[in-house]
Amino acid sequence: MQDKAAELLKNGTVNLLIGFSEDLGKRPVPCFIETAEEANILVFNQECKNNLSVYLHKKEVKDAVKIGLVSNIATLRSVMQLLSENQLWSLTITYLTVNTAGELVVLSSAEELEAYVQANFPTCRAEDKEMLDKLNAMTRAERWAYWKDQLSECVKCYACRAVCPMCYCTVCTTECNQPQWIKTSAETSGNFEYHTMRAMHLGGRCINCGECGRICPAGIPVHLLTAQMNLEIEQEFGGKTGWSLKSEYAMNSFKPGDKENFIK
Amino acid sequence: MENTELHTGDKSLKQLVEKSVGVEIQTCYQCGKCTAGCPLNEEMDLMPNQILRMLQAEYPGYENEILTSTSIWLCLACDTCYSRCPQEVKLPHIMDFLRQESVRQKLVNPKAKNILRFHRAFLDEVERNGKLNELGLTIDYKLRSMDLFQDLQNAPSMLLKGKLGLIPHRVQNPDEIKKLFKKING
Amino acid sequence: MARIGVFICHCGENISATIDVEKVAKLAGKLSGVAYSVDYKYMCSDPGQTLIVDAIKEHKLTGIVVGACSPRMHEGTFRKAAEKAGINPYFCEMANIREHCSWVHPKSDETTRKALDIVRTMVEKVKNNTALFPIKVPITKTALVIGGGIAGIQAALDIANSGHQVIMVEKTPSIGGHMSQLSETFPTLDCSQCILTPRMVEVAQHPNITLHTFATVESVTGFIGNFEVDIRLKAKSVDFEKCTGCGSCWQKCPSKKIPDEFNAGMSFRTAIYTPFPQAVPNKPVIDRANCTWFTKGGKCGVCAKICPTGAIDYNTEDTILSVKVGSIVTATGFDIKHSDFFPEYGYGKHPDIIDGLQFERLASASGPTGGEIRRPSDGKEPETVVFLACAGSRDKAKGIEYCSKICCMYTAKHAMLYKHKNHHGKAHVFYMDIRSAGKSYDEFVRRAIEEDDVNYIRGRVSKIYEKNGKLMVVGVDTLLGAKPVTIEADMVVLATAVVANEDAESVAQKLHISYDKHKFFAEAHPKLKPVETNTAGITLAGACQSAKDIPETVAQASAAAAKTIILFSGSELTREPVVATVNRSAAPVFTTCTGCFLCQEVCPYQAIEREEIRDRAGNLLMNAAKVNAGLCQGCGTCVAMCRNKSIDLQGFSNQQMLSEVMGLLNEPF
Amino acid sequence: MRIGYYPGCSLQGSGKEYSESLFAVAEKCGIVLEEINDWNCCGASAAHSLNHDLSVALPARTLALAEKQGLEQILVPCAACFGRLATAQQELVSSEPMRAKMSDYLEMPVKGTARILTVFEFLQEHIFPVADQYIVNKLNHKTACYYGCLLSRPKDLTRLEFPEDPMEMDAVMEMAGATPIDWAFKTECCGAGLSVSRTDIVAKLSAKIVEDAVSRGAESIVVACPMCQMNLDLRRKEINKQMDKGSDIPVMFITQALGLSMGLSADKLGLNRHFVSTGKVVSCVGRKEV
Amino acid sequence: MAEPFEPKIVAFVCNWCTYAGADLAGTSRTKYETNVRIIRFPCTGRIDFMLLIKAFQNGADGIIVSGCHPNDCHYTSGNFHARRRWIVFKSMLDFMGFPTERITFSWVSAAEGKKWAELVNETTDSVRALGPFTEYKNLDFTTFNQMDHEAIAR
Repeated sequence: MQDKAAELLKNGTVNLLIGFSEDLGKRPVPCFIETAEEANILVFNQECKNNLSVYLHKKEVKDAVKIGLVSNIATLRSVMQLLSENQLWSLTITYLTVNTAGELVVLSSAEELEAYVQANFPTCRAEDKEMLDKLNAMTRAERWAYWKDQLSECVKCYACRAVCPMCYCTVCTTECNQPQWIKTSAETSGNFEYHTMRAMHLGGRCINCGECGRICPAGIPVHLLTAQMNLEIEQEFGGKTGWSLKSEYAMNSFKPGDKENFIK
Repeated sequence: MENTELHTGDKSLKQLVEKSVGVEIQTCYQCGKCTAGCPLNEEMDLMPNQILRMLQAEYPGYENEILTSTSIWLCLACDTCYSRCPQEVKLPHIMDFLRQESVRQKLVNPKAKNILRFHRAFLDEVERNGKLNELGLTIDYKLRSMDLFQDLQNAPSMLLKGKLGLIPHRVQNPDEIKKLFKKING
Repeated sequence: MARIGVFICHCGENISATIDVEKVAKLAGKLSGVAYSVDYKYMCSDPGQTLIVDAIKEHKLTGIVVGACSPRMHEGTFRKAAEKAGINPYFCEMANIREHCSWVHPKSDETTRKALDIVRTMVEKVKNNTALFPIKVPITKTALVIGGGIAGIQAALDIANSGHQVIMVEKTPSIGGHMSQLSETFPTLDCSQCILTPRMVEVAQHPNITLHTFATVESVTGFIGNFEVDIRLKAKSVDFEKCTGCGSCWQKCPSKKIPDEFNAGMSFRTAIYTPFPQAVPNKPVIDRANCTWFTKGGKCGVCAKICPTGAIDYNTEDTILSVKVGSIVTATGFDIKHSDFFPEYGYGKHPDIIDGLQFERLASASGPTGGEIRRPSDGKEPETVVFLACAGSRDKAKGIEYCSKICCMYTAKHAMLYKHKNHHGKAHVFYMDIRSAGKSYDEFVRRAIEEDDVNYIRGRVSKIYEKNGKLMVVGVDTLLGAKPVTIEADMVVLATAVVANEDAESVAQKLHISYDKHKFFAEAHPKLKPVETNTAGITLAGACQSAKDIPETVAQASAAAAKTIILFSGSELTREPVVATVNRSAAPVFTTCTGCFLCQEVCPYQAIEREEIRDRAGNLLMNAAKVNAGLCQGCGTCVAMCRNKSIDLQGFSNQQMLSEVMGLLNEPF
Repeated sequence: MRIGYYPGCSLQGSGKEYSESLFAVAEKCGIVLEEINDWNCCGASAAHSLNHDLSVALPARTLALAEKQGLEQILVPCAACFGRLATAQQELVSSEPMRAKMSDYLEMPVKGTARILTVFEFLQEHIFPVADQYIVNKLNHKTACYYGCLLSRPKDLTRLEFPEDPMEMDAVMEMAGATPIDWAFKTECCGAGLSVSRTDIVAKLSAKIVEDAVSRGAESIVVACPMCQMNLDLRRKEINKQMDKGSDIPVMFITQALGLSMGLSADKLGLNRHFVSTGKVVSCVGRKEV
Repeated sequence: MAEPFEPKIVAFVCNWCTYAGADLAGTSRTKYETNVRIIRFPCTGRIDFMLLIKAFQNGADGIIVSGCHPNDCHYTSGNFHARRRWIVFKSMLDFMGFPTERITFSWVSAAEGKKWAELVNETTDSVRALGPFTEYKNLDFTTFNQMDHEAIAR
């Protein structure tokens, strides 16, 4: 991968390469490389969990225009979703990833990307599934208590938002103050509305990379909310997030036959 | 028989048909095309579309009339009605069910007894050998229907032309078939 | 600082009987931002309105809440009053304390409290109202009529006679449509062409109508009042300026064996042709697919040689004509499902099994037999004719599931016409139901049965086959206990189904109008907007929407014309300013819209467009949604869709709605 | 590709000449047919009239055996058998519970995925490509191709393009040099199901068919169903009673006709087994154009 | 001397069907419970789920959301989009353990004044039975323990 990265940087296919580098024994950390010489610090292994696509929204990255993106499958999938939402139009991205066979794969067009993602489409992460089943098995009151307990820990640091590639809004609803939709202070009720809002906005768009849950300083499994939403939406209306280049967003479409057994 | 457990008494014949054959009786709008095209319409006592109409009505009295009719036995399952039905009502399947129902309720029309006898003879022959032997069948049937001479005059010439084998064909292990019949007939 | 005025109406006893209006007015006066509050017997009366106007002026009110009846009742009245007093009418809100309170609850404190809540809610809303101004859209006062059948003709004439310009586009070489092919029309049996051809001529000669025959619509862009349409003028190969329509060309044209569409394929025409003698315009075009010059590369050329005015030009090409129109009447008509899809009727193999349209031609004086009913195979007069209703209609297996509506009537007419022309003949009709709901329609059918002795048989036909020169029609009479009947006929007429044109789908897509699963165009509302489509400015006329007979078609065409004329009646199109807007701000932000365009999908009116924001150098900085106020109808679905509230709905803004909720639930006292 | 073969009972009895001629033709064209080991009766109309499960189980057994034998396509010349096998197959394929039930009855797995060929499909796919090199005679005469019900309907089973006016047999006969007539009773039912129990009715139905064929100048009737053949041939006495004037028009199997045109001998094709003499047709071999 | 609990019910309705239906209930003088307060929207498609949360947060005990029957939408498809939004929103709340029975979704046409009255009565009864929506109000006290509660009480 290091050689390929160096080559891309040298021949100018890529001005800026976003990848992972070793962090003395700890999990690899994101790094930004602009010259072929630096390429040797690159690493890529099972521990490279970060969804680097989130950086694609950063101004500095946008300015570089020609980007190389070291990606795990989740990253690729989120790029797919972003493309379907008419984002990243100003960038030309080259994707470097490693397939299940352990070989380096370089994808240089959206079509190649789509083909690769669809061929290697990930299933809902086992640990999430387990947790969801556990929660769904609870009584409603138990779930209420569970989330009440969890969300009371939220300090509204918005790390979950910052790390999410789908949260690319220049101004988030949380920042709308005319009217003020979301309480700025961190009471549980405000946290509740923030996370409901977040889940509603990400349901059907989230690609289940789990970054939000991983990053949360309070250790709140916020990613479960969107994961659950995705399951529901997929069952109810079909369509997979980050699967296709054209938008298949369940929330802006409908079928006359959608269920309405809950409507009086 | 699969149909028997459906008979929880209160169900109407229409409901039974719909459940076991999986057709919507109500889709018939009585255009009569089935009857018009039926090769046997001249022989039938109840016309195909009438049978459907009577099922739609769900009057208990009609149900008897249907199950005692000869029509259900005359139907040859030639599929002419179904292939032309604008509403795609699977009449032949319905007829199958009605026949079985009529046997189950012991309502078979006397005029149709011979047809039933023939079918029975046929199945017994199959149950015996796993294959059908026309000679065996004809003789068996003749004995049941007690009209010994119709057709038998054909037998010798058929034999001559090698169309009737005297030695019956069998599957390797006839008991296997017998067992199958037993299982299905419960 | 807002200065709101509250005006509580007694509505005689209607409100004051159950609500303590004085108390409501008194407490409302204490609400923050309320500068004046009063109750009065009849707010909607002149003195009532004067009271409001004066109060606004005297107390320098910035907005008013009228606690009275439903806004659906008097909103307009009080907004006018507000305007009269010099404030923007959209600073007036109604608090519905009658329909939603006094009328549905008993006299009680609870009811009074509710009334106050309602008033307070609206006070909170009006505090957040903004000045709105009716949207003005300029209108190009020219109408485009697509289709030159009776629907198009009627609509065009009505619009043109109101003094507006009309452009008519017809894909065939002549206007007239299916109606020109009909013999007589039910229920009056007057000759179709006699009543139609004068209208056709009128269209051709009308100073306000520009007629383009042999032309199709290529593309449509823009919106109500401002459509831009490209029209493809197909190459006629004949210069209409020079052509006099003398006819010598088609008399001499050597390729004479082309099935004649006008006679439903029962006669032949030439390669250079006019569809029929009374064609408008009565000038020929060359059917290049069948002309030797084009098929055999420059051979023949007889017409060019013969033409006295040298009007023939083999080198003409299709041209695109761009026009601007304000409204579009879609009158593209219908087609019939031909009989060859019916297996049990011989896949249309037998020449004497014909469809309804062919019978019309047989019965028509201008038809291949000069109006005598003779069967196609040998030209003999049929002694027995069997008519089959529902031949393809109401047949979801092989045909179409819906009822074609006109067949019952034209079948009765056919049987009648046949009897009138062949007195000794016998006419049988196989039918399932007789659907003759229409002015003197059922009487017509009865006449066929009673006076003309047509034999109606209730049942369907299963098979038709030929036996020693006779057509054996195998059917059933369900009124005789399902008795099978076989009729030996000399000719069989199938009342084949009415279906949408094969190009209906592509037309709909060009016009951005929706269509049903049978490809018929969809009206905006099944009951209240039967003429409009859900694209503002585009209306429907005739059978392109669903099977229709002539009276219905003409009525709808006039309705479509009326809609157009209403639109053209003002110099500008004025619309309620309740429309969505995407926020815009100064550089470098420009807008909070992220350009995900997920809102585009939800808009039922294609009102959301893509705006490209560029810097001075013209570099694309960002894409953002933009609402076309001309198309937006103000449903606000996009607003609820937008994740970061970049779209808002004027009159029902986020600020307003949230303030209502807050105001409603937070009781100060 | 291996072609499985399911004769069915009547091809071993009343319809013997059908299998004889079929094999003769196949052999001539160098095609091997693999009979399904230990196949059993399809149950015919008796089974589906009296017991639905049985009507699926009997064909299911044969299908299961075919699968065991590794046959991916099975030729079922008999129209009745084809109808039953195809119907059963449809039920098996479309319903998992039914598959389970049947596997349980039969005590062996059954998928019902093998492709079941009608005799038409067999001729089109395997004989047509090679036929002309073997066709030596022209059967110059007018013939009525009679399809009957079970080979034409229902469309989704028989896969005919024009179920009301099929042309598959007509094509074969044209190839054999005969002139197929256009007639009205191609797909009418002859009533074979009631052949024994209600001979009276069957005679009436068959009479209509023979009458129409003869009245349109047909010199032979060609069939692909042993029931039809037996009816129109064996029952001719009764049939003639139903017509104003009787007819001795021979009723041949399509394979017999094809065999004749390939110059195969009359008794190899079982032409001597008929009740109504087929001499006429045999004699018109190589006759001048009609 | 506590008076019986009277729930606060907020109704989010569309202008063309349910609002008009409520008007009809009025003109035909159909009596119903006083607990409901109507907020008028152009279309159910306009109703932002955030508004429902805000309503609960500000003390609503129950909510009615109602608009045109399918295919009757004044804007042809607003209610279809709304329906989808509600399906997801409801299951979302459900997953968070939110008592969704406090929200009643309904179609009430402009002709169904009677249905409107019944809807209001039924909803009022059921919410009255559920009691005040304290779960939500209590959310913000989770950080205190029971003793603090008493402390505050004193």
